[in-house]
Amino acid sequence: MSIFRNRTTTAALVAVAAGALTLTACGGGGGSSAEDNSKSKEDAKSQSKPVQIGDEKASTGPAAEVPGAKAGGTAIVYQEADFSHLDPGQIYVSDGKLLSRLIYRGLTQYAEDDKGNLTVVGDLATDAGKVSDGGKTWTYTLKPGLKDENGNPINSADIRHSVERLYSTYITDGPSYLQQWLSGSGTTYRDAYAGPDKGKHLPDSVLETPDEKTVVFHFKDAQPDLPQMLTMPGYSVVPEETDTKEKYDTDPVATGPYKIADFKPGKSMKLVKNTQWDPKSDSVRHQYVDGFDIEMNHDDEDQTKTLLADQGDAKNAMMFTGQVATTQLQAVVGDKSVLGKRTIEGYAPYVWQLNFNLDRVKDKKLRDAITLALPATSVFKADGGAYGGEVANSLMSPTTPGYDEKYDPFNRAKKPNGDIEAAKKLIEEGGFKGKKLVYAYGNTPVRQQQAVLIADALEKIGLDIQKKEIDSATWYEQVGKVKNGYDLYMTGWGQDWSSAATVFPPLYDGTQIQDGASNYSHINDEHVNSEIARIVKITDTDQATKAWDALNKYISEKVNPAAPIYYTKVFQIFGSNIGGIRYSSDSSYVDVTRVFLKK
Amino acid sequence: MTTQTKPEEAAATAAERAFLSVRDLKVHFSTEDGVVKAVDGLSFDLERGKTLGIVGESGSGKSVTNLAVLGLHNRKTTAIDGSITLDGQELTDAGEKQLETLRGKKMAMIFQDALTALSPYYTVGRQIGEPFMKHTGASKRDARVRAIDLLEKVGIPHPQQRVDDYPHQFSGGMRQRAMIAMALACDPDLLIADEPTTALDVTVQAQILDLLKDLQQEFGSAIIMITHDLGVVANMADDILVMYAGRAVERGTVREVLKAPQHPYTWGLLGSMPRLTSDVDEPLVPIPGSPPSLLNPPSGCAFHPRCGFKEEVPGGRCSSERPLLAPGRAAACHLTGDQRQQLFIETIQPRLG
Amino acid sequence: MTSPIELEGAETPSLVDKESAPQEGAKESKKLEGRSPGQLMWGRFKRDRTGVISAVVVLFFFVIAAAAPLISMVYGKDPYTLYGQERPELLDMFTMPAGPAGGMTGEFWFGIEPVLGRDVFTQLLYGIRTSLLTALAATVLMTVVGVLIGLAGGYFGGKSDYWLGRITDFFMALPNQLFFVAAMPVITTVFVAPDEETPTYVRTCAIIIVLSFLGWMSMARLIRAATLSLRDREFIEAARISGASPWRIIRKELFPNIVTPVLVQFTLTLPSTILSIAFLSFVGVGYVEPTPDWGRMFAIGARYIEQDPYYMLFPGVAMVVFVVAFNLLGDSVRDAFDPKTGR
Amino acid sequence: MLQFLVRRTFGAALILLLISAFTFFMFFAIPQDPALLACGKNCTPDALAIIHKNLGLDSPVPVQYWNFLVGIFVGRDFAVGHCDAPCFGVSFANNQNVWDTILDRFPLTISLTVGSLLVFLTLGLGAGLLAAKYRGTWIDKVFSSGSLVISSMQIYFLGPLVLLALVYSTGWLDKPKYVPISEDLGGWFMGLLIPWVVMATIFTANYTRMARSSMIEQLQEEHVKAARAKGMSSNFVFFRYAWRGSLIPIVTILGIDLSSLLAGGMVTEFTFGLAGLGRLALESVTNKDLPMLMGVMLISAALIIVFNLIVDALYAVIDPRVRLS
Repeated sequence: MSIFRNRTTTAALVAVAAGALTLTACGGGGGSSAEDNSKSKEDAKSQSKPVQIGDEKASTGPAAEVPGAKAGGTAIVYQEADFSHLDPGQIYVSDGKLLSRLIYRGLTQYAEDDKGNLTVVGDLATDAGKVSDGGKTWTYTLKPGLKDENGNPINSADIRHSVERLYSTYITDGPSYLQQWLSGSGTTYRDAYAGPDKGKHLPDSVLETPDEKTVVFHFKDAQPDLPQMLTMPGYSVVPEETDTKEKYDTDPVATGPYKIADFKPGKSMKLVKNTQWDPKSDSVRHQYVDGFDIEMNHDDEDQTKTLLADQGDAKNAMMFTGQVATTQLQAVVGDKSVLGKRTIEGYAPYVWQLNFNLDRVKDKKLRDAITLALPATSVFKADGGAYGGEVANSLMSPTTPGYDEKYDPFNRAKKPNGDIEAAKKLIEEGGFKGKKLVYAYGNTPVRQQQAVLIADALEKIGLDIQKKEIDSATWYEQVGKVKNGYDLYMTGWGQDWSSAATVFPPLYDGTQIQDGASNYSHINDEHVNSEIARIVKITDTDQATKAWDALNKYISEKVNPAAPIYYTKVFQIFGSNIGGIRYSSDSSYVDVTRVFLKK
Repeated sequence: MTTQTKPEEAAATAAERAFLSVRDLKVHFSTEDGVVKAVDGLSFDLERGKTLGIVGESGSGKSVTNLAVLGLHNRKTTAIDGSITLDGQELTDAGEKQLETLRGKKMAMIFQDALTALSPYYTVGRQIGEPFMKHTGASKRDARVRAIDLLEKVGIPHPQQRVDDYPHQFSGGMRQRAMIAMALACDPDLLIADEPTTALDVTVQAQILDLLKDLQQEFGSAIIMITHDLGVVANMADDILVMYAGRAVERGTVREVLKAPQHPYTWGLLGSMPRLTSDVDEPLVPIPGSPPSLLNPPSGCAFHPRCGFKEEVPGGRCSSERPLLAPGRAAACHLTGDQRQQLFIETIQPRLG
Repeated sequence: MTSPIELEGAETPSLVDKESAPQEGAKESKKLEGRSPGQLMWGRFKRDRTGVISAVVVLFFFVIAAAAPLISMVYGKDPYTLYGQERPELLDMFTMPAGPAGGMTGEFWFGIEPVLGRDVFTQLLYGIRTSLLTALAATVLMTVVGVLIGLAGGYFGGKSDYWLGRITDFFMALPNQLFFVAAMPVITTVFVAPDEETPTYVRTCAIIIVLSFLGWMSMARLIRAATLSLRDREFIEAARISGASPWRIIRKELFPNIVTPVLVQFTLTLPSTILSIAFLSFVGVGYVEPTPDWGRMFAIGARYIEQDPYYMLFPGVAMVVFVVAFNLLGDSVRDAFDPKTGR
Repeated sequence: MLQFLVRRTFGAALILLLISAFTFFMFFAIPQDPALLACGKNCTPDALAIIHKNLGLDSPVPVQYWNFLVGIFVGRDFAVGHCDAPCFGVSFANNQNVWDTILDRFPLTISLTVGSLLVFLTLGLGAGLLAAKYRGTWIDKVFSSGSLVISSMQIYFLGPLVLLALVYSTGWLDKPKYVPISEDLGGWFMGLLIPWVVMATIFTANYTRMARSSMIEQLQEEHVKAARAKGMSSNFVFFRYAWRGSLIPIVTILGIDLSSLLAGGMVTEFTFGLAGLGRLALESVTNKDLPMLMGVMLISAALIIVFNLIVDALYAVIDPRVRLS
């Protein structure tokens, strides 16, 4: 479940490139080099195959050396805004994810090869998990000698505590998959258990710690995706004895290769080596640089310019979730000494779609007409130019297993910038000429331009479009209301891990319509609902993938609750002295665990 | 007193030659509307220890003359012609530096409104002491002593305390006295008083004039008294110069001009002045019309548009030919001496009472 | 002392400072013969070449603002059509104008806008129109409010002055620009139905209200100070003694004497109001897409300044020319009213 | 004097109270739930209710305002922990203590504002004095028109241009950044040099004009003439008599400009990526983060009040009539 949001950015004031801050955990991705734009869909296809499960050997450290890597030096990181959260339980967005890769550890993590293929391996656990009881019971064994930054050993009680604290009222922002799978869907899990603060634990029938090293999860249903789900930073360990609850969000305890030495909220953060981290216990992470100096308040444009200029300290500088600013694309792409050598490029898992509020836009013909008329090319180009994205042919992302590149229900291949004629015909057939529709958009420069483009196209087919601007900081909260009062609104969604199971249920399950739910189009179709309920229980990945593909086609053709517009891409630049840069399919940004300084 | 010798000196030279001599002075301003001939061919002399009263309406050029003497006119927009000699030194072509050493020391000015002429930002004592320091190189402390001295001399009570007051803490009369003290700081030989009493009420006026007289006796300075108040002139001056439209129209001793004025303009001035002796019911007779434009002065005699006697002069000479002012006791008018005497006795004097 | 006071001289009994300013005195004497103060001012202004040129420039801006629809009709383009979208050859793959110099051609005189591909020339015309009219209305409103409050405080003095002064202080203490930004959404959301596009006129009104609500204080202070200094002057006293009503005194005696500071302040305020509107649009709460607005053009231009500096060129040059001309005009107006303080 | 101080303090407190009330109630006039900001992606009614309670949004608005006021003096307890007095609450966006955040951002803003103030006063008044001194000559024209043209460019236009010219293309200067003055004086100076100058440009011309015209006006004053009549040199008269009088209108304009100064700081901080109060203010406004907005609003207002006090004190220093009456 992921959406584009970043509430600490003054989005209204910045030219928000590509997707501003994007969210965590996504499978698939593009290559590490900047290929010709047109080819990347092919690459994504080869990478959208299901994730492999690694064995105990793959989970044993130390990690294989990065070729040419050297130890020492401090890398500088430019970030636009402060991390929205430091408490692992609250981390859902990408900035926190990248940081958590450096300072936190969970039960599992992804190992990644040079092609972007992902393998789930054990992180704190010896392997990706042992399944039994038809997928309902998962058992994890902790590696020996694990310690947090204070030198306290990490044992099964800490894992239990990390899970239990997710039920506390102060945990509001993190993912809730685990809680829901263990104790009930929606927010009902909160009724089942109120958190560890009153001394109560989850019953052993749910979460069991038979000894210091063993953790057993008991689910109501089969949960084949658990190892992938546990890689999310939201499920990183919080050592029980040093948990400060609410205050943990500003002063957390590190378990990964680095720890926070100094943190000035909104300004800077200094990471130094965590000497308690044992490289032999970690099969993925490295500890090449001595530390990271994270400087905030550098917007994308600023980051790009500084990194492109490559002067002084900037040689040692890198991006985290920053992207090459739209305005700098030309300069970056035009510089042969930079493109591909100091840049990485790849797919972000996000699909931008124009949701129809089905409570208000009830006629499918109207929806089809609008879908056909959308100027997809222009819209994505407004959001980052040629490198910002690609026309979307389907509601599924090229990074999601099951994506069918040839599927093209709305003639995007031939008319990528809208088929006005075909749309007009539908409008005339349905007699929708002059119909008033409210198009809501987040009030940022990019969304404003897209609104102009979309309104222009829809007015050409005879609709009366009322553009309504909304604070970008609370955009999703506002369109997430069931009675939001708008007809059309664009949202972006990306998988949390490489499975359509993190896309279709949250977006199209009619049983989940409520304020704050992400079924933005309010689709409530019997067939869709039942199919979703059926497919999530399929344990065979290939079979499930096929079923999702079929459901995708049904949704678009029979209901059309949302028009696909574009897929987003990530394009980053680094200082010339930064080594080991590689696009990570896991984070959809640079892989921060293998960064080193060349000199 | 540091310059005790001065009065004797002045007394010795005054008889021999004029201390200030102005010859054919022309002061022309160039403005956006054209050239303003504020002073156009003015000549007069002044001896040490004597007082010259310059009388005229607003805009007649009397103040401009004195600014020109001090060299305080705007040099960029003003053209000066003729000669001004002070104690034998030519001032019209003197440099700014040279003038600076003369101003305050040899010639000083008493301004009309002490409220605006004293800077509100500095103490009275400091403003009095400044020129003293500048011209004599005295120390700050000496300057202060000097300021207290002068304040006492001009009749400020408790000068020890008042010396550190700011001008706004003084009453109007006291400010004017302070102003005079400032002008006297270096015992100037020439004192130009520009309507020194206009802004004051009558009793204070008299005190200030008495003060000036006393001081003149003590220092032997020459004084130019600019005023439009003939009463003040009668009280103070030895000689009178009546100005109209940038020119002198009548010149003479106080007695001559006030008792037997010869120019119709002077008659007008006298007629518009209230007298204690006149009948309460008798109206004042103002001069008809308003002062002429100096941009484009009337042809001939500048006063002719307002003159009630121009018919007495044959051939319309008043509007075509400019009357000249002869040296010594004289008036610039086309009327003959007899006509003037007759007209004055028959028509003017009865009105003056 | 300003010359309007001296102009009053003919009908007021006390004119104490004539002699101290002989040049003036000399000139007054001519003025008093015939021409009215207004004519004199006009005469003086006409001779000021800088002033005349600036006036022509400023007037030119107002004329093209007023005639924008006409010009765009003759020119054959409008500021709303997305030419770059209809004709893809106009924009390159980075959505920047494909042609050299920002896509300037005989057809698109000032080039085309990046990304959306609108015509820059008409956009600038209409943008100037929007900004100028909004700024003009806001400045007039804040001038009126400021003058009224300043006059009231300065003339009546005492309690009313005290309280007006406190109110002025209060508004002065507000972090203005912050309040603009904070107040704009309130006004627009309160007055517009949630499912309707905020009409441009509502935005315009909101901007005018917000700006003038928070922009009258300098004027009020200035006028209060001027009124205070005038209030105790003899001619006012004379008018008061002769039984003139306060309103008459304000209108006939005070007002002519504060025209200079009002006009000068007005000419200072108008450009800064334009800049404030630009600021609002810049942070996204002023005008929004697709309303053409001068300030918004800066925001767009600043975003693409490196890739397409030409987009910023014309609005930028126009703005500098306009602000400079307006400031020079302000100087000239002041000089014409009051030659003493001029150049 | 004591009475004066008491009255000023009381007035300042009243102004701050009014501003806080104004902001608070204006904020709640927006038909949008402020809790949405703290709500997060899964903004269910349950989650919203919890946040309402956590942030104290469940009581009526006047009560909330009262709690806010009380909190400033005695501190408050939030679900995320205790907030010591002076407590301006915690941010809706990220639970940060507002007061700590403000204290953290404050030094930058003060450095920026005061530094830029010094720059534009020096440049503006210097140019104005020169222009007045050499009135009508080419010096006058160059300074008067030069400052006019430069100040017609805006921070967000000039800023990027300067960065391009001095940082990106040539590398002559480093990108502006804030180094605390206590850590490294040189770094502090070099880091803020560009922002100071760029921010100063928009103010400079105003002061050039003002200095020039009021000097010219002062030079025609009687007391200036009188000073020259007593033989003081023209430089002495210029710098002592005329200058002193010109300061009054300049200080007046300065008092009026104070809030623009904060606004200028806001744009400058944004243009150069500096994290000061201005940026914090913009963020809180666009995010509708009430506690942060209130905090910034009040601190800005307090700043303006303090600056105004300084300006009033300056009046008294300059003009004895003010001092002694």
